[in-house]
Amino acid sequence: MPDLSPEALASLDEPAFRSCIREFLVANYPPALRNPPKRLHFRDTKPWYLTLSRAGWLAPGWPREWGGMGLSAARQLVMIEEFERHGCARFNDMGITMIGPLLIRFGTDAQKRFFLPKILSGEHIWCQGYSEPNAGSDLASLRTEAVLDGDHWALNGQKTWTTLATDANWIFLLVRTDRNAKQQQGISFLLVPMDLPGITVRPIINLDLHDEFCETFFDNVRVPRENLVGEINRGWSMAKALLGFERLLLGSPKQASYALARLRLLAERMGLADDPSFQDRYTRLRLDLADHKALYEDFAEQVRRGESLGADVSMLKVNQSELYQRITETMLEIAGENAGLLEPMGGNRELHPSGLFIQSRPTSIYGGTNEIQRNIIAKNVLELPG
Amino acid sequence: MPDLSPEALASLDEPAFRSCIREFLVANYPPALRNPPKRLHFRDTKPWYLTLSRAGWLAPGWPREWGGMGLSAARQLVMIEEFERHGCARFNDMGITMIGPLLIRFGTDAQKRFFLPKILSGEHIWCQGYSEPNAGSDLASLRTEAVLDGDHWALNGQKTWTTLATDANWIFLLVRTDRNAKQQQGISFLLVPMDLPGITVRPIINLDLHDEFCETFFDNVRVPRENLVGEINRGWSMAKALLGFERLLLGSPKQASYALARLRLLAERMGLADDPSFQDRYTRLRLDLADHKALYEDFAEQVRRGESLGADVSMLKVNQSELYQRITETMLEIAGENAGLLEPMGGNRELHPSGLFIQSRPTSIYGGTNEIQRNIIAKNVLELPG
Amino acid sequence: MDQAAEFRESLQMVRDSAAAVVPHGDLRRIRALRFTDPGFDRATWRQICDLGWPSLALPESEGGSGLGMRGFVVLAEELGAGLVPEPLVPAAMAARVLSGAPLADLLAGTSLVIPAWQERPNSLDPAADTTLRNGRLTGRKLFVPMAGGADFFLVSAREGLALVPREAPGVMLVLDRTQDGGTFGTITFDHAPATPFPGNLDRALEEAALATAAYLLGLSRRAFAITLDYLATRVQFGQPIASFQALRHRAADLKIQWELMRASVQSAAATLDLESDLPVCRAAVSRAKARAADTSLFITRQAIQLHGGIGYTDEADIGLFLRKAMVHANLYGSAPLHRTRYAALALEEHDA
Amino acid sequence: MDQAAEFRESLQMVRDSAAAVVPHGDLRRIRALRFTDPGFDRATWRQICDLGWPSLALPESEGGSGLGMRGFVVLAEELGAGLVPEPLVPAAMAARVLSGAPLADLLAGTSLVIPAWQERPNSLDPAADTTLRNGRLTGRKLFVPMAGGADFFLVSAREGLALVPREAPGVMLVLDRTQDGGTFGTITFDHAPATPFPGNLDRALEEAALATAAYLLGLSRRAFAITLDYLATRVQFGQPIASFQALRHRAADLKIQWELMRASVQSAAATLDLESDLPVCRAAVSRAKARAADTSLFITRQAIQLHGGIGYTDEADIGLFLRKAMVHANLYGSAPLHRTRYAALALEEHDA
Repeated sequence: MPDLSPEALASLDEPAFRSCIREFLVANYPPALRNPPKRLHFRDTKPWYLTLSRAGWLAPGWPREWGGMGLSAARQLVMIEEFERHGCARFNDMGITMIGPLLIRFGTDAQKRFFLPKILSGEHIWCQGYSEPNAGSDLASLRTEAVLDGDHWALNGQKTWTTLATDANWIFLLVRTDRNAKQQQGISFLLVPMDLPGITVRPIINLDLHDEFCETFFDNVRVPRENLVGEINRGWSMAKALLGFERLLLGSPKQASYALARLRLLAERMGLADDPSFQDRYTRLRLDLADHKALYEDFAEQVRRGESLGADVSMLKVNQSELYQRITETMLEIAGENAGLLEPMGGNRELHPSGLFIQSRPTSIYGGTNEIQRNIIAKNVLELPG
Repeated sequence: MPDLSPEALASLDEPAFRSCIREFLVANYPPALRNPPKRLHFRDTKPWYLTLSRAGWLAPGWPREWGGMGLSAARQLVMIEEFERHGCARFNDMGITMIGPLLIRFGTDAQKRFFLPKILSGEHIWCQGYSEPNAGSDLASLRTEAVLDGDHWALNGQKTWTTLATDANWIFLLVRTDRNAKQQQGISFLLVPMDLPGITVRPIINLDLHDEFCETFFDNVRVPRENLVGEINRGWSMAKALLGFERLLLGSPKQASYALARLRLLAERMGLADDPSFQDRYTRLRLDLADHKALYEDFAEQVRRGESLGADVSMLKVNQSELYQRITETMLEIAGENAGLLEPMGGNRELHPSGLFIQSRPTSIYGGTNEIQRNIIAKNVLELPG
Repeated sequence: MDQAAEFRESLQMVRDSAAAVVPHGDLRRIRALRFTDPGFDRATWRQICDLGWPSLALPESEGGSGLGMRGFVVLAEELGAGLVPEPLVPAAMAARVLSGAPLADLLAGTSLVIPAWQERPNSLDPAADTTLRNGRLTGRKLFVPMAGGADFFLVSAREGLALVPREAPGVMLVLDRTQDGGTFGTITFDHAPATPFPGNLDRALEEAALATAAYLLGLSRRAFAITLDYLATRVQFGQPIASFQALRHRAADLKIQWELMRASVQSAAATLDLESDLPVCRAAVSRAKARAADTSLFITRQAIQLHGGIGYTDEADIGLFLRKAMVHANLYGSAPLHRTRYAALALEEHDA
Repeated sequence: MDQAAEFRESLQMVRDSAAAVVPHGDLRRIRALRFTDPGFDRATWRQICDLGWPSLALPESEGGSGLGMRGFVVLAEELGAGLVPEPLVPAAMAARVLSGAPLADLLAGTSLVIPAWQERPNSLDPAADTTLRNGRLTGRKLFVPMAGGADFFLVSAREGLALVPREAPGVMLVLDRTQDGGTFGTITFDHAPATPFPGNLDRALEEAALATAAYLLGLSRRAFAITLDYLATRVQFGQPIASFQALRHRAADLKIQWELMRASVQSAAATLDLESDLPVCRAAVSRAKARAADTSLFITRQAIQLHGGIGYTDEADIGLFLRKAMVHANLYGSAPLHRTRYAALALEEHDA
C-alpha cells in the first residue's frame, strides 16, 4: 500500500492520484453500501465516515491547517468522479461541504477551533435549515426569526426539507434578524445545537416511502449570541458566496448514467434488447447522455482551470434531471406490470424500475426547481428584459 | 342528375344530402384544382366560384331570402366535410363567410341590397383588414384611424396579412374611431372599395415564396360615411359576434390527415415502409390523428346539436396545428437530401416534403398564435387566477 | 328529449351514482387501505355489488344496465377519480364470462371471482400453458390483481376456462406489494381441483383494458384538478403560482392531453357497443389504452412537478395518483404493446 | 500561457478571421445570391482560398494550419452563422484527398473541385455502381452541392476515385433548386474521360459530415440571437414579449439545446483530431451530426414561431436560417441514419 496521506497525494500527477483513490476505495469502501437505492442514515455510513476521517480524506477542499486535504478544485473533481464511479453513498456531509467552508471563511477563530475538529471527528453531525414551507425558491419570504434578547437569540419558526435532521446534532439556519429589510437582506446565519429546548423534528415520509426529509420546528429556542456567523443581516450573501463548483455536481451525468445502464438490463430481462422500437429509443437516450457528458466536461474544464462558474451551469442541472427522468420513464414503459411493483423485481436491486422512477422525480425540484433554473437562464444567461 | 337546388336539398336526409354533394363535386369540381399545394388566386378559382353561384350553393349559411342555402350548422358541416374530402381549394370566401353574415345581422337594408347580390355574382371580391404590424394578437394597439370629415371618413393607417388583397376590389376594416376609448372599445367596422385614391397594396412574399399575403396602406383615403356597418365604436363586438362554428374548422383534422397520407407515400418512396423505427413513429402519428378526430367529433357534435362553442375549442386548433407540424417534421427527417428540394420530388406534387413542412409552419401562428390560444385556455377554460 | 339526449342523461346518472363510493375529495379511506391485506374493503365491495356495477356493461337481457361500455367507462372514470381500490374491473371481466350460480354469487357480492389468465409479463394473450385435466388444474399465473381478496379464481387453461376456489388444495398464492398499496398475486396451481367453465376471455379482456383506460382517465382528471387548485393557492414571489405564464401554458397542455384521452376512451367505448368486428374493437381499445397509459403518467408526473417539494411527500394526496397510475398504466397491456397491436390491426385510412 | 490556452487562442483567431467573409448581421449578399447560377460568388470563393480555408484542417505538413478539425469546425460554425453559400465543405473534402497540381489549383482558387460520390438518397456509402474503365467514367451521381459552379468533379467509382472536368464530353448536369437558393446537381457520366486518382473518401466524408454539423451549429446560433433580439424588441400588450415567462422558458430550452449541440460538435472534432480508430471517429461524428440535424431544425422552427406572422414572410431574415437548415440537416446523412450508425458503432459504457 502506497502512502495515502494528503501530503503524499499532493506530489502525485493526476493519473497516479486517480489510481490511488481507486485503490483506496477498493480496499476500504464497504461493498454493501455501493449504489444504495435510498439515501443512507448516519448509523449506516458512520464507519466509512470514520475511515475517511482517519485517513485525513474527509475534507478534500479544506485547507490542511484545519485538517483538510487542501486539494484544488480540479483534484476535488477527480476524487468526486472516482467516488461516483465506485458507487459510494453520500453521507451526512453538511459539516464538510457547508459549515466547514463557511467557518473557515467567515467564522471567528473561536468558532473554527471549536467546530472544525468536531466535524472531522464525527462528533458533530450537521443538517441544513434554509427552506421553509412558504420560502422555497423565494427567499424573500423567509419567516423563521431570531430576536436578540440579552446574550441569546430567541428563535421561532419552522424549517422544512431539513435532510436527515434526525441524524444531526447541529443545524445551521438562515433566519430573519431584521423584519424591515427588503428582499434577501436582513437574514443572518445561525448555528444551533439540536438538543436545545423548543426544537422538534418531524420526519416527512417521502414519495419513495423513505424518511430522508424532516420538518424542524423552533419554539422560543434560546441560542447563545455567539452562534451567529459573520456579520448580522449578511447571512444570505455568505451562503451565496459559498456556492462554488458544487453547483457543477447537480448536473453530473452520474444519475442518468447509472439509470441508463439499468434500463439496458431491464430491457434484456424483458426480452427487448433487440426490439427495434426499443433500440431506437435507447439510442436516443445514449446520445443524449453522451452529449450531456460533453457539455458537463466543458464546465468541469472551467473548474479545472480554476475559473468560477457562471449562471449558465443551471443548464446542466436542468438537462441532467430531465434526461434522468426520461430514462426512468422509459423503464416504466417497458417494464410491463413490473412497473407497479413496490420492491425490486425478483429481489434484484438492479431491477427496480418503479424505485428509480420515483427517485428521479425530485431531481427537477430540489436545488431550485427546473422552472426556477429556466428563469435564471432567461434572466442571467440570455439577459432577456422584463 | 337529381334536383340540386337548395330547396330540393332541404328535403333530403343526411346521407342523401351528403351523396348529392359528392356527386355534384365529382361532376363539377375542376380536377386540376384538387388539393392545390398553395392558396389559389381568384383568376384560378373564378370558374368554380361561378359554378357554385349558379347552382345557388355559394353561401350555405346565408338565409334563402338573400340567396343563401339556409342550411343548419350541422348541414354546413356536412358540406364542408365533403368539400374537404374532395380536396376542394379554398377560394376568395371573405364575402361569403364574413361580410355577408355581418351585413345580414348588422347592416342596413340598403347595405344588404347593394352588397349581397354582388358577392354572390362574383362582382365584389372581399379581403379582410384586421391585423396591423403592431396589433396582431393585441387589438388594443389598433392604430388605423378613421376621422369623420363631413360626409366622409378620412382613413389613415396600415393593415397587414390582408390575404389575397391583390384579388379583391373591396376590403373590410377594423378602424379606430375613438382614440380615447380603452381596450377594444372605440373600434368601428368600415367597408372600403379598393380603388379609392390613397390605397396602396403591397404583396408580401411568404416563406412558401407565394404572394398570398399583402400589406395595405391607407393615406388620407376618403370613405363615404354610409360605409360604416352597425353602430360606431362597436366594431369589435360585432366582429366577435360573428365567430360561430367557423372556429371549429381551425381545428379540423383535414391538414394533418392529408399530411399523414403523404408521409406514408414518402416513406414508401424512401424504402422505409417496413422500417421498424419509422413504423413506430408513424403509428404514434396515426394514433394522434385518430384521437384528434375523436376530439374534433365531440365539438362537431356540439355544433350539430345547435350548441354554441366555448373557449375550449381553442384546444382543437392547438392540437391540430402541432400534430400537422409533427407530421411534416417527420417528413423532413426521413426524406434525406430531398428535404432540401424547392420543388416536388420527381415532379410528383404528392411528394413534396419541404413544401408541406413550410406550409404547416403558419398554422400555429395564424388565427391567434398557439401561445395566445394557451393563454385563452388557461384563463377562460381552466379559469386560473392572475 | 331525443334518444341521444336520453342516453346522455343515463350516463350522467351513472356518473352521479358513483358518489356513493367516492366521497368528494376525501381520500382517508384510500390511505387507510394501502398496504393492508387484501388492500380493499369487503363492505365497500358488497356495496358496489348492491349498486349493480359488476354487471353494468352487460346487456339488459343478462341483468345489465343496457348502457354498455359507454356506461361502464363513465363509472370506471369516477372510480379512478376516487382511487377506489375495490377490484371492479377484474370482477366485471369475470361477470362477462360467468353464468348461473357463480355469476349470481359474484353479483350478490358473496363470492368474489378474480380472473387469473396471465402467464407472461406485458401480454394480452390469454392462451395458456396451464393445463386442466380430469378436473385438476396445473400451471402458474402472474400479476393477478387483488388476488388476496378473491374467493375464486377464473383461470384460463389450454382446455378452456375453469373456476378454482382460492382455498382449494394445490393453490399457492404469493403476494407482491404494488406501489399503490395493493398487491399482485402469483398463483401456482398444482393439480388443484377446478370446475370447467364454457366461454373465453377475448371480449372480457378488451373490456378490462378499456375500463382500465377509463380508470386512468378519472385519476388523471382528479390529479389535474388538485394541481389546478394548488397552483391557484400556492403563493411565491407574492403571487399565486397560477399567474406564471409558463405554468399556465403547461396547465393548458395538460388539459388538451386529458381531453384527447377522454375522447379516445369514450369513442372506443362507443365502438365496443356498436361494432361486432373484433379487430375493429381491438384497434379502438388499443388506441385508448395506449393513450391512457402515456397520458395518465404524463399528467401525474407533471402534477408532482407542479406541486414542487410538497409533491414529493407521501403526505400530499397528489402522490397517491402518481402511484396509482404507475400500477394501472401497464395493466392489460402497456402503451408499446397496444401501439404495436394497433399498427397491426387498424386499417389505414385512404380518404385523406 | 500553457499549451491548451495557446490552442484556444488560435481557435479564437480562426473565429475572428471569418469576419472577412461574414459581415456582422448583413445578409444582403446572401439574399442576392439566392436562386442564381451557380448560387455563390466566385470572387468570394477566391477570397476564401486566399485565406487558406479549404486546407485549414490538413496537417501543417500538407499545407494546413495544424488546428485540425477543431479549427475547421470553428470556421464552419462562423460560415453557418453567416449563411455563406460558397462550397467550402465539399472543397475541403476534395482537398483531403487530392495532391499535386489538382490540389494546388484547388487551393489557389483557380479550379473548384466538388466531390460527386452519392448514388442513393440518405447514404454515407461512397461505394459506387459507377465504373471507370480505360479512362472513361460511366454512372450517375446525386445531390452534388453547388455542382453548377464546379470546374472538376471528384468522382467515386468501383475502381477508385477519378477527376472529371465539368465540361468534358459525356458529362450531363441537371440542377434542382434547393430551398436555401442553391442547387443539387444530378450528374450523368456516359463514358466521360476521367483521370484516376489514388485514395478514398472515408475520412473526407466524416470531416464533411462534422463540418456540416458545425455549419448547422453556427446558423442555429445566429437564428437564436436574432430571435432573442426580436423578443426583446417586439411589444405586445404593452410589454416586450421577452417578458412573457412561457417565451422566456422556451428561450432557455433553446439555449440548452444549442449548448448540447455545441458540446457535441466540438467534442467530436477533438475525437477526430486525437483518435485514429475509424469506428470511434465515426461514432463521434454520427453523434454530432444527429444532434445538429435535429437541433438546428428545432431551433429554426421555434425561431419562426417566436417571430409570429413576420417570421412567415420571406422579407424577414429569420426564414433564411430555417431554409438553410432544411437543406443542410440531411446532407452527409440524416439524423435517423446517424443514430442507426451510432448504435452499431459506439461501445456501450459499462462503468456506470
